[in-house]
Amino acid sequence: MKRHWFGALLVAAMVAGLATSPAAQELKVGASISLTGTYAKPGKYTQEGYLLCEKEINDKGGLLGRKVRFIIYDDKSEPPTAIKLYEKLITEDKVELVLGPYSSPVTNAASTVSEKYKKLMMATLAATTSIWERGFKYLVMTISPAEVYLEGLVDLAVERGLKTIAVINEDTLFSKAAAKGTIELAKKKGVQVVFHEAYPKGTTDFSALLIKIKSLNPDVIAAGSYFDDAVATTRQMKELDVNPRMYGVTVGGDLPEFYQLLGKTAEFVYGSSQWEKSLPYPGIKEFVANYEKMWNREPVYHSAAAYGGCQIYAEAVRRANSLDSDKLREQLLKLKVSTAFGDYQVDERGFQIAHKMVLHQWQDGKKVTVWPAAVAEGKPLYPTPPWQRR
Amino acid sequence: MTSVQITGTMLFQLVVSGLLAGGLYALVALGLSLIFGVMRVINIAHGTLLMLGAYTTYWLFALAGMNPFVSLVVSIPILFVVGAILQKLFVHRVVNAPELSSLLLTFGISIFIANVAMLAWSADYRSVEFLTGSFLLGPIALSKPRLVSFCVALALTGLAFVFLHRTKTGKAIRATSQHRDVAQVCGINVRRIDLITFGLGAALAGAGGSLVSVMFAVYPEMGQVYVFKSFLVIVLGGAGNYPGAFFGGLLLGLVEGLASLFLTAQLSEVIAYILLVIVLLVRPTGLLGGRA
Amino acid sequence: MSPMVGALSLLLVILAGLAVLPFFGSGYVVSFSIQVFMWMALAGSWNLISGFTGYVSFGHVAFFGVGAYTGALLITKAGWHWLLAGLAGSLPAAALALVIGYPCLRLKGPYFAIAMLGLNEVVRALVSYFEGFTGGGSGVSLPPILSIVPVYYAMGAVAMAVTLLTYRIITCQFGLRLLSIREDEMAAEVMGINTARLKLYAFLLSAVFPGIVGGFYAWYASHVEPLSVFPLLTTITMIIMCLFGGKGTVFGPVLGAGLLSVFQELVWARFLFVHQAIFGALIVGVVLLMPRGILGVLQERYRLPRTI
Amino acid sequence: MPDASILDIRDVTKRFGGVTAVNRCSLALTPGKIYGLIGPNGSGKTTLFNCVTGIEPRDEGEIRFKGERIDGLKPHQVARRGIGRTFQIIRVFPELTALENLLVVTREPFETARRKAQELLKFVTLERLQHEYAGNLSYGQQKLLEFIRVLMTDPELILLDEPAAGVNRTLLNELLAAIARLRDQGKTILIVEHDMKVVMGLCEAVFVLDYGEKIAEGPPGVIQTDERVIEAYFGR
Repeated sequence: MKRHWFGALLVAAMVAGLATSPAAQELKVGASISLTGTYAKPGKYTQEGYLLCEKEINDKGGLLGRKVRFIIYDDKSEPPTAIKLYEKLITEDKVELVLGPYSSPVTNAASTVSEKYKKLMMATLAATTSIWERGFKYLVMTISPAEVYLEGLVDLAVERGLKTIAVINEDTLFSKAAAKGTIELAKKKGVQVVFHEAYPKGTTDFSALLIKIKSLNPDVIAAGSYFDDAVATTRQMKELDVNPRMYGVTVGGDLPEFYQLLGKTAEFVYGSSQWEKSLPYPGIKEFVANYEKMWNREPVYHSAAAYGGCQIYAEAVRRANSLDSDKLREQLLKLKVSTAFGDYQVDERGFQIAHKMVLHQWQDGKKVTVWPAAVAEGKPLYPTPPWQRR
Repeated sequence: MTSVQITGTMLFQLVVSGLLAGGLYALVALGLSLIFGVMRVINIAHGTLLMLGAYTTYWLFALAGMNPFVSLVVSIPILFVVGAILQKLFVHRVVNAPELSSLLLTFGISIFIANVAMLAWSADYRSVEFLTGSFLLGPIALSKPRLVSFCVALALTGLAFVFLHRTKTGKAIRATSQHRDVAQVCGINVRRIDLITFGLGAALAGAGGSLVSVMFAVYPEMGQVYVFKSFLVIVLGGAGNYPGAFFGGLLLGLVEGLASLFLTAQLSEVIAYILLVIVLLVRPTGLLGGRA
Repeated sequence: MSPMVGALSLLLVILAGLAVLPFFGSGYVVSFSIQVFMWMALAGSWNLISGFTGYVSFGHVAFFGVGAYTGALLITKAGWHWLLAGLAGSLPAAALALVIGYPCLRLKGPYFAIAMLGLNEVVRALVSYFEGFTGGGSGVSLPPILSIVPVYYAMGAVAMAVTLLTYRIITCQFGLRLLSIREDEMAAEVMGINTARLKLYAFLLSAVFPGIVGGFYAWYASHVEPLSVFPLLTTITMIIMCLFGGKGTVFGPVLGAGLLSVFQELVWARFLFVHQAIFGALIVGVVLLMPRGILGVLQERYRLPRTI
Repeated sequence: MPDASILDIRDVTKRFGGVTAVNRCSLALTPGKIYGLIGPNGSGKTTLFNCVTGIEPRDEGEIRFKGERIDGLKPHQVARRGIGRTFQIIRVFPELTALENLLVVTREPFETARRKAQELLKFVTLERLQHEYAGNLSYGQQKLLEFIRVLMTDPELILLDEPAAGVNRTLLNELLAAIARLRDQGKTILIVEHDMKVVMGLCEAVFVLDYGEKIAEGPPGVIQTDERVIEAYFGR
């Protein structure tokens, strides 16, 4: 029994050794992504965006005359695992560039490793401002910060003269920041925040929370959510007959699965998004077409952000004509471009300041962009009718 | 953080939804209580069995359009068989071992099944959109899926009691849980009773899963929260006291509802725990009495 | 005497190798070793209460988490050196052990296990709730760590301390008495052994080291949050490591943590999606096939002393 | 003469739910004698032992050891005052060695304890097996081990719960001789035993329990002819 054990270990070790032996010419790019665990779904979209980017770079002859090869590991949605993986990517696999993982908590952990080894990390899917308040030098942001996710919801509410808002959020890094940002925006624009409560990750029963909200009868309900909780709150609002005039969620409301799961219940719900395929961004049509060809499904914003961030990184490498982190950083800080994912520009912290969010609403089974006015596909259906009359 | 004025309506609404949740806890906990009572095994995999029941209902609904409440006639026997197999293959070996063995063994089984489920069906959240919405009684909203689930849970719990009290096998199960050695001496085939009990416990968990699926999302790790809750119910009701499990379930639902009303959802867990420790220390036989 | 000398020199060679490892190993190897040391210390600590007295602590990660938060807060809010902050992690862990151990160690068998399981959930909920102090669900971010080599030595020292302490305990009457509690608590009590007090001592000792490990971990990971420092799986992992190596032995936790870490690393690198299922199967296998663990089996078969 | 008693049990009652296991039971033991405690199954003998040793706190009544109240004390506190006991079902520590089983219970310095333990092992001819796990010993050997484990702490009062059950003839004679020698050393011994020959041969006085009540006490010869005792054993 014991001998088998060691034999197995030995063989496994050899296989591992072979698999990671260096191929001289390739330019290795590393990332860990949540392929299993809580963030598996958006994580998968992120991976697909990266792999499309890899393919396109290679189709165009690679970077600095070298083929690129992406090494992507699964961090199981666990920050400590991501730490170990980036350590492995940088010191064992000797990757020359690093791309960020999915989600704020994981990026928060992983970026400490890239910072330590002075590897510039292009963080494609971290939206929490506090990550850029740690004073890291080698961390660049791709997407809009969490705080402005629901700016559109607040804006539209103000336009319609709504007075009160209730805010709930999952008690995790991103959702908290999103809720906090929403509350600040609301206050600034004169909407009264009548309720705010956080719920732990993994909550499935929102009855108590919703009953409290119901008694306050707010005009707007804003949820700093991920996918699963967004679905559950929406369902349970219907069950408890909670009828705000507007109701919006941060993450989740934009995924096609949201409507697939909820059907008609999802109607009138607002969702925020970093990106929509209908937006007038340069190269967006080609991106969507190529993505659909490669993966047989529509891209969502996670795919687009991963793809866009990766393209921006590649552009910086071309302009710097080097893989040196300091030179890359210099280029990325002064770069001002628009990709299929939208506008890109960062401040001296590496913090995104150009990219814009959109707000959409589910109307007749379609996601219709309703804010900002400049890119809106349609008008919001307002007010949301009470559940009993739908 | 909250500045909510607690009104009579809210209180009533929460009491109602607490009791509705409690009925389900009672059903699930009864399964755990049977297994614990007869074998002194805390089945950590109980939640995973619940998950399997939920998926059974989900797939029957998604692929064949079967009414989720009708699908109980499938999920209950399937889970009975799954439970019996687990008992036959693994659990019977740890029945008399120290509790560490049974805790770890069932935990191992639980992560194994949950991860195989994840491989087979992915980690996606799924839901059975069957009954949605609510009946409105003035300001009180009675969630349709929860109300129907509650009634079905109640009926199943009742059936289980009838089984335990009226049938020969049921009586043998109760005898074994009261005095294993004596039962053996009296000619009860304890191994067979173990097998039936585990199957029955799993079937109750599976039924609970079927009912949960119409209320909440279905995903491989959905059952985790129910293990601790069920154990809490057993402690409240008294170990080996099966009617106690029923009242314990309702009580837990109520306490959780009220705690999340007066405090926050996060703290309701803390309150439930404090309740557990106090009951264990002050009345180890449970609030309703039972075997120590 | 000769096998003793052999074993001792082997031990010295291993220690010397580990001492110079950071000078040769890549960052990844050092990082991996830190985590192995961490597991050794955790599994060893669990062994002190559960391996010796038989009281199954199913929520041991609570002490780790409390230590991690203490370390993180002392570093960020009070500006302490990480080494001191890490060591200070032991104090609240011990305090928690005292508060919870005093009542709960009176509970028998499964009731104690479940009470401990709940404890972990509760501590996590409380940490999330007291947001102003702990940062709630978003946790606490620490300054980035520039070199992990000092953490390597610190974590190694804790692993060694736990092992030495276990050796010391097992060779004195205190250790025998703890074992007697595991074997038959009532008989021990009737023979004049103050089991309540001994259990509490063992529980305190077993909580102190996870507290320190947690403190160091906070510095190593640069970020703590409720979900990452209070997972049930961490408790299960330390239990299974201890069990696999041999509970109630000195080197069982060390061996178990080492082998399983390597195993997990390889499996997880090769079989991405099935590794958790494999871990589940492994637990079942260990419980059913070798509940005494590797050293336990060797001990019994070759009549080795308990001090291996 | 309550002052002269080493153990004085007065009106002790113990209930379990609705069942009264021991009912207003009183008995007094004089130092240096061997007493028997007999009665049909379920008459409360073991429960009485448990009350004395603090395992199951008595509900009513007083228990005094050498004049001091010991009811309400924890088992280990009772033990440390000088009361040792064995159990009806063997309770050695199976995964400790025979030697460790003895060493674990003393409070003496290690070397003294070790010497004493080895003497005791020799006393019951177990010295060969001192490094064997107790769980691997035969039933009789475990019984002997449990018996000498009591002696490790030098108790003044020893409660033995069915020492003869399951022990073969040769071993039994050795055991009885050992018990008699302990008495000669000045110890007081209270034995629960079903084997009447043992009780009659060894005990100077016998207490009889039935349904938790003491129904008779006196020298073995007298007890044997007591009508109530016969009735208790053979039905009424």
